[in-house]
Amino acid sequence: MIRQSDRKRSEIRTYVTGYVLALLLSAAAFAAVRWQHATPTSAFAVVLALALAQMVVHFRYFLHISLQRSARDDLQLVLFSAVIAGLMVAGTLVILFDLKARMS
Amino acid sequence: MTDGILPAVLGRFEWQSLPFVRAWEHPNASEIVGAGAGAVVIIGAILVAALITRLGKWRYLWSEWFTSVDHKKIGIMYIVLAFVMLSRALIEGVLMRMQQATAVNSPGFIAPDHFAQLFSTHGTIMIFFMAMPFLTGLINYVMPLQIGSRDVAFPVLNSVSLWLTAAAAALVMASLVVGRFSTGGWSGYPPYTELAFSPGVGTDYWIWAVTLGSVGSTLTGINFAVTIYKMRCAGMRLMRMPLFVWTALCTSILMIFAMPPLTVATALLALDRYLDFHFFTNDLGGNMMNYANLFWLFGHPEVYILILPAFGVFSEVVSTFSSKQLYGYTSLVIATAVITVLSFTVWVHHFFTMGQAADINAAFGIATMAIGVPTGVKIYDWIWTMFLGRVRFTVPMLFSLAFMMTFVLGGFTGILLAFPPLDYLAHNTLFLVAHFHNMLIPGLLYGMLAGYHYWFPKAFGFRLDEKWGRISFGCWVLGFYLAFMPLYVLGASGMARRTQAVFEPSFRPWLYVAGIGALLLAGALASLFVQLWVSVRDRKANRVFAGDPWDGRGLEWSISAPPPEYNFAVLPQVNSRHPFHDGKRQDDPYAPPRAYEDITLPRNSMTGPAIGILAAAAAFGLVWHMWWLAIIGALAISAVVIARSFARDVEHTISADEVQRTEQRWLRAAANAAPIPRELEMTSANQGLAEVSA
Amino acid sequence: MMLAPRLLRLLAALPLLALGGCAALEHGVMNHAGPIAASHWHLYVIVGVVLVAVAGPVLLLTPLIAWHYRLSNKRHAFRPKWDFSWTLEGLIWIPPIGIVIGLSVLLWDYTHMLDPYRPIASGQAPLEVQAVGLDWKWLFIYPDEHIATINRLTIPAGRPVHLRLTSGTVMQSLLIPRLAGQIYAMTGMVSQLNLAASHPGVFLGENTQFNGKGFQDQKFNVVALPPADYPKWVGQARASGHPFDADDFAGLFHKSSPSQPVVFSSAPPHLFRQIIVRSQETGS
Amino acid sequence: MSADEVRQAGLELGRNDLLTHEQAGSAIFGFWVFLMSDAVIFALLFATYGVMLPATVGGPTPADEYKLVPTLIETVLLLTSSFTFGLASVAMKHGASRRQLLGWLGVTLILGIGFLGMELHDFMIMFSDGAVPSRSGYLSSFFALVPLHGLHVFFGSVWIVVMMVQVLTFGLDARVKVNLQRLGLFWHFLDVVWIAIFSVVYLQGMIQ
Ligand code: HEA
Ligand code: HEA
Ligand code: CUA
Ligand SMILES: [Cu+2]
Repeated sequence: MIRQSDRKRSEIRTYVTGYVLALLLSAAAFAAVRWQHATPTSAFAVVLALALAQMVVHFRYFLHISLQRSARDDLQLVLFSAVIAGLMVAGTLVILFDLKARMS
Repeated sequence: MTDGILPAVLGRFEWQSLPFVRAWEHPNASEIVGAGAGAVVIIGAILVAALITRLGKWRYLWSEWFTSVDHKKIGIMYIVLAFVMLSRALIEGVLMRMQQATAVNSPGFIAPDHFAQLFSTHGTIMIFFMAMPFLTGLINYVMPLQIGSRDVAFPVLNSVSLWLTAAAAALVMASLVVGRFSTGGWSGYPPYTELAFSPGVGTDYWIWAVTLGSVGSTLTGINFAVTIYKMRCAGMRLMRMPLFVWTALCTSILMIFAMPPLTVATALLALDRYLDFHFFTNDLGGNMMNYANLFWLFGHPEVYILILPAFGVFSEVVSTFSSKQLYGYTSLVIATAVITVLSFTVWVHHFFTMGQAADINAAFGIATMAIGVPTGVKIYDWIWTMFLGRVRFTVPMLFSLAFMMTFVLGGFTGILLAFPPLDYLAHNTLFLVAHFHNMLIPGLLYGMLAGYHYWFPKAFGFRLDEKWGRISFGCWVLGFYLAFMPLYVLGASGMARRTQAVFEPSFRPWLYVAGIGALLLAGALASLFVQLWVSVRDRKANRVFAGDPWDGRGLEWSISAPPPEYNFAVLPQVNSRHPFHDGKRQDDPYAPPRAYEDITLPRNSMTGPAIGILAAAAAFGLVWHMWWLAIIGALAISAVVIARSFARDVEHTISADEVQRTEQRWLRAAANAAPIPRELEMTSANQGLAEVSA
Repeated sequence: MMLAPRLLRLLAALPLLALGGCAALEHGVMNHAGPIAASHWHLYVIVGVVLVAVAGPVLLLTPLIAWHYRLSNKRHAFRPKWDFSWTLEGLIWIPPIGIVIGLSVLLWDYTHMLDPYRPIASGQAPLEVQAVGLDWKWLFIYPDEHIATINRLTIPAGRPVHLRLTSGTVMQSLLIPRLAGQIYAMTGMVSQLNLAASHPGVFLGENTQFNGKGFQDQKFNVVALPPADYPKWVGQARASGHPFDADDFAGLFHKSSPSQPVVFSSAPPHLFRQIIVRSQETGS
Repeated sequence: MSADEVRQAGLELGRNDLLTHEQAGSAIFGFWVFLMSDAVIFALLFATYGVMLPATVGGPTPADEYKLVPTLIETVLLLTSSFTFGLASVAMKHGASRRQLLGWLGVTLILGIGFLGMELHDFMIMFSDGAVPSRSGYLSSFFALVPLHGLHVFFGSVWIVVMMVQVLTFGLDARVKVNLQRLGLFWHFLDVVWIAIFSVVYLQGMIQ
């Protein structure tokens, strides 16, 4: 049995890790734009990738979604929601940009 | 002096907002019909209120019903709401058919503006305030019983959802008495519904009614999904859930994810109208295509929200009345899940004609057709369920059979519409109207009616009259075919939907037939009312207190009819898909348990009705630009929510003694009832105890 | 059942009605009058035949099985626990999947073939027409002929027509059932539709997207003239109509339907653009 | 780990509390589902923003209006508030003193209000530039998306106040604990939405 105070410390460590990672990732994204070298498209791709990574960090360290069995329900829920939302967003963008292209 | 105050208080209300004043000033048929409808609403409300006062039932209604958080009572209230709203929408449907039948090369008796309000209210009510409450009510009543639970996961939230829906429905009713309703159809396409083209209150009524309703449905979806996920009784694994529960789960998932697009669409439209945003306006970069896209992101899953619970009902009914296990349980579950997921991938088929590339149209057309496969699987599974069974032609079973044969036709016209080129021709014509009534009436409505006949004895303790049920069934089927088959022909001849007058004499015979059909459908509804009346009158003879009138299979039949407040004295434990059916054959399901325990249930709460009333007031304020009312309403709602979070004494306990008394009364009745064979289930010999055969 | 005799009598009356009413279908795609509508109709027939074949089993099996296995027929076998068979599973999943795959191929081909933007293959260059949906009428501009009409689309039979559509008001949808499918027309945007009439005639055109009080009146005739008569008509229009002026422009945006079609003997060169810009600026 | 521990956000409920573990589990799971439904709303507003982005019709453009530094500061405020909320959760879970719990909640609240203040300030500057929602489709979509997140933060702040009052009146009874847990999910979730906002709205707008 793990002692209460150890658990507490490890939990605090989780939050600290999350916080530091989040700060680093945000800083990287802002830096990529502030000192932009790449083309706009690839700069935006970098920003999006960093955002995705940071979201994962949040889910993992702050929202406690993990691959452990006990959190499986929540994980499945989040993944399913992501699929549906992704479908809706991607569909919307594809359709509306196509329409726009065909109508000017 | 009144100059400043009155407008601030009354917003944009003026005398001409009252249909009576309008009818007085312009006494033509159309305005008089409008005033008449308004009068019916007012007089009806006054009569009901007077009757309740006379009987001294206000306190009873308030404390036993309105503030109740019991899922069974909430379910019944939902269905009563559906019934009230349906009566109005049905009359509107019949009026539209009469108008079109009389308006061939003549103006008919309903002015264009009024006709537009008719199809808009009819569609809005039928979808949001008839179909949704009906299926929500049915799930509310039945699902917790089927999974062996004492209530849903969030009983108070359940009551809030009910009252939000009721508030939204009240708003639609209010539009009959003050102001007008939208003329933009149930889909409310801008820019027509923007301020530039629809400046009046109508669109605002529509926006807020639909928004409140969709918030209510989202909350309901969350509630049901969590209930099914977390509150199943011991041993009820997912693959042991009755099919109705499966469909309820999938419908809830659809509600959770498909209602938000609607909320976004109506909210953005409201921003355009109230705060001069430019999402869907013609000018300043607005883009109405985004509205169509958002609306149908909701709209298509919505039609499966409507149909899935009906599929669940048919699964239960066909199995029970064939005295047989459901054929292909697993494939039915898979089919349901596939339909759920696919329904998020086809929304573009509602605007194939907007001009996108052939690749996109074709991809979405193919996805649409794919839904035909799991749907067909379901139909065949029901056919094979009857195969090698003993089919009893009770009213719910008749509805199921009529459904299977008629729904297929609607499904086929759906496949036709899924071909973009064919849709270019049929879109916006009566062909489409025929398609969706062909899905909604034989699918959704027959399903709900089958469920109503099937579970009514469970909810009220007596069976519905069989003879009037059959009469009504006959009218439903014949009426449907007469009313809607002609519309396929008219649509294929190019007659546009939503037309108030017709200029083609050769359409006349078809319009007549459709009119006759609509009258028959009105007759069908009337016979349902007669049936209810006759059944209540003869209820003594048709008692089924023992609780199992149809030789049922699921847990809901294992308790008394009507069930006690706490549903199950002892939470059940199951080890098969048909626990009660097997239980009856293994040992005595009417043996008392070893011991009774105290049961804790949530206490009644005013939260739901309070939020409903405040939401209705706030929405009304928004519609009429009475800002004070809107602000007070919104603040008061927050206050109620916060106050509720401070409530602590939220449960009450039923003592073991009381449970025991209630249960023993039932067990004694079951012991005294005669077990009856299936041949006699429609006679008054049926007291709710089934003769157990092999 | 008590309803039966009356039901039968009614049913007997139906075919009669249908005969009388079949005239209705002549206004639809069944009576197609151009290559596009003809392809639509062929597709209709193919899909219809396939679907009838698929509907058959359900329509037959449902009543047959229900009746044969009725409770009172005690002679048949009764196996309440029978609930699965791999053969049947295969039968209810695989053939429908096959049919849907087959139909998908058909769908893909026809959707591309009948893409409304796709020019019609023909030896002649298409006639260019710009169509503007208005409250409650249609304006047709002939940019090459420099004329315009309201509520009448005159075209030469046999020659493809290329429509560019926009709206001067809310969204509308243009449908000419006997010639082609419909396409939306929206403010600030331009959509396209290709069609052709294969023989002279008069065909109904309409807006099918509800747009207010006068919606039901927003119909017009498409007049397909013999190829030789078309230039004559253009000449006549130039000679007899009156030129499109500022008043006419303002009149386009009045909410009304003219009782008679109108012909303008000349139309400003950028009228179409002008309308697009105007609606984006004024919002209505 | 004891079996009867409620798993989400690492919270433990005492044995004699009002709610059973099953109820608490449903309460938290239900809130998750609600958040996902809310996430769909945000997703669609992002899609709308993407669609409307080119619709500046001659008015202010993203490059005109967005500023890197204020956005970065707002980001840091919000991230820090998530961290301090995490510390509040730990305090609650491990039975730290009520003062400590209230203290962390208070810090979170202040950070939240700081964020709101900065955001409002940004909006005021935009307004004074003539970048108002009625100017163009692009600005409409900006002002539907970003302030909606702000509104969520506002509700979260009110909720924090309510929970602080509840901690003072009821102590840490089961319902307070469950509600704090839900508030935590809500607060962290708003961070996730903010990540999307600063990436898709602000940073994208400032890329040259
Ligand atoms: C569930 C949905 C539903 C249902 C049941 C119906 C039922 C009917 N509908 Fe309608 N209809 C719509 C949904 C529905 N409709 C929609 C969405 C539109 C489009 C609106 C738009 O254009 O925007 C529309 C449009 C529409 C039109 C306009 C067509 C046009 O555009 O030109 C017409 C015209 O006649 C019509 C007719 C009818 C008739 C005669 C009935 C009925 O007479 C048929 C009989 C139905 C009933 C009698 C209801 C019965 C319910 C019960 C009996 C429950 C009983 C309850 C208990 C027992 C507890 N409908
Ligand atoms: C309960 C409601 C319901 C249901 C279940 C459906 C089911 C289907 N619908 Fe329908 N639909 C509506 C309600 C419904 N619809 C409404 C309300 C509208 C219009 C809204 C408005 O504009 O106002 C609409 C509009 C609509 C359109 C848009 C038309 C347009 O606006 O131009 C399309 C186009 O694809 C379509 C297609 C389909 C298809 C393919 C199915 C399929 O799910 C059908 C599947 C069933 C079968 C195919 C039959 C059984 C199957 C077999 C026996 C197996 C064998 C089959 C094959 C191998 C194919 N529907
Ligand atoms: Cu609408 Cu382009
Ligand atoms: Cu659909």
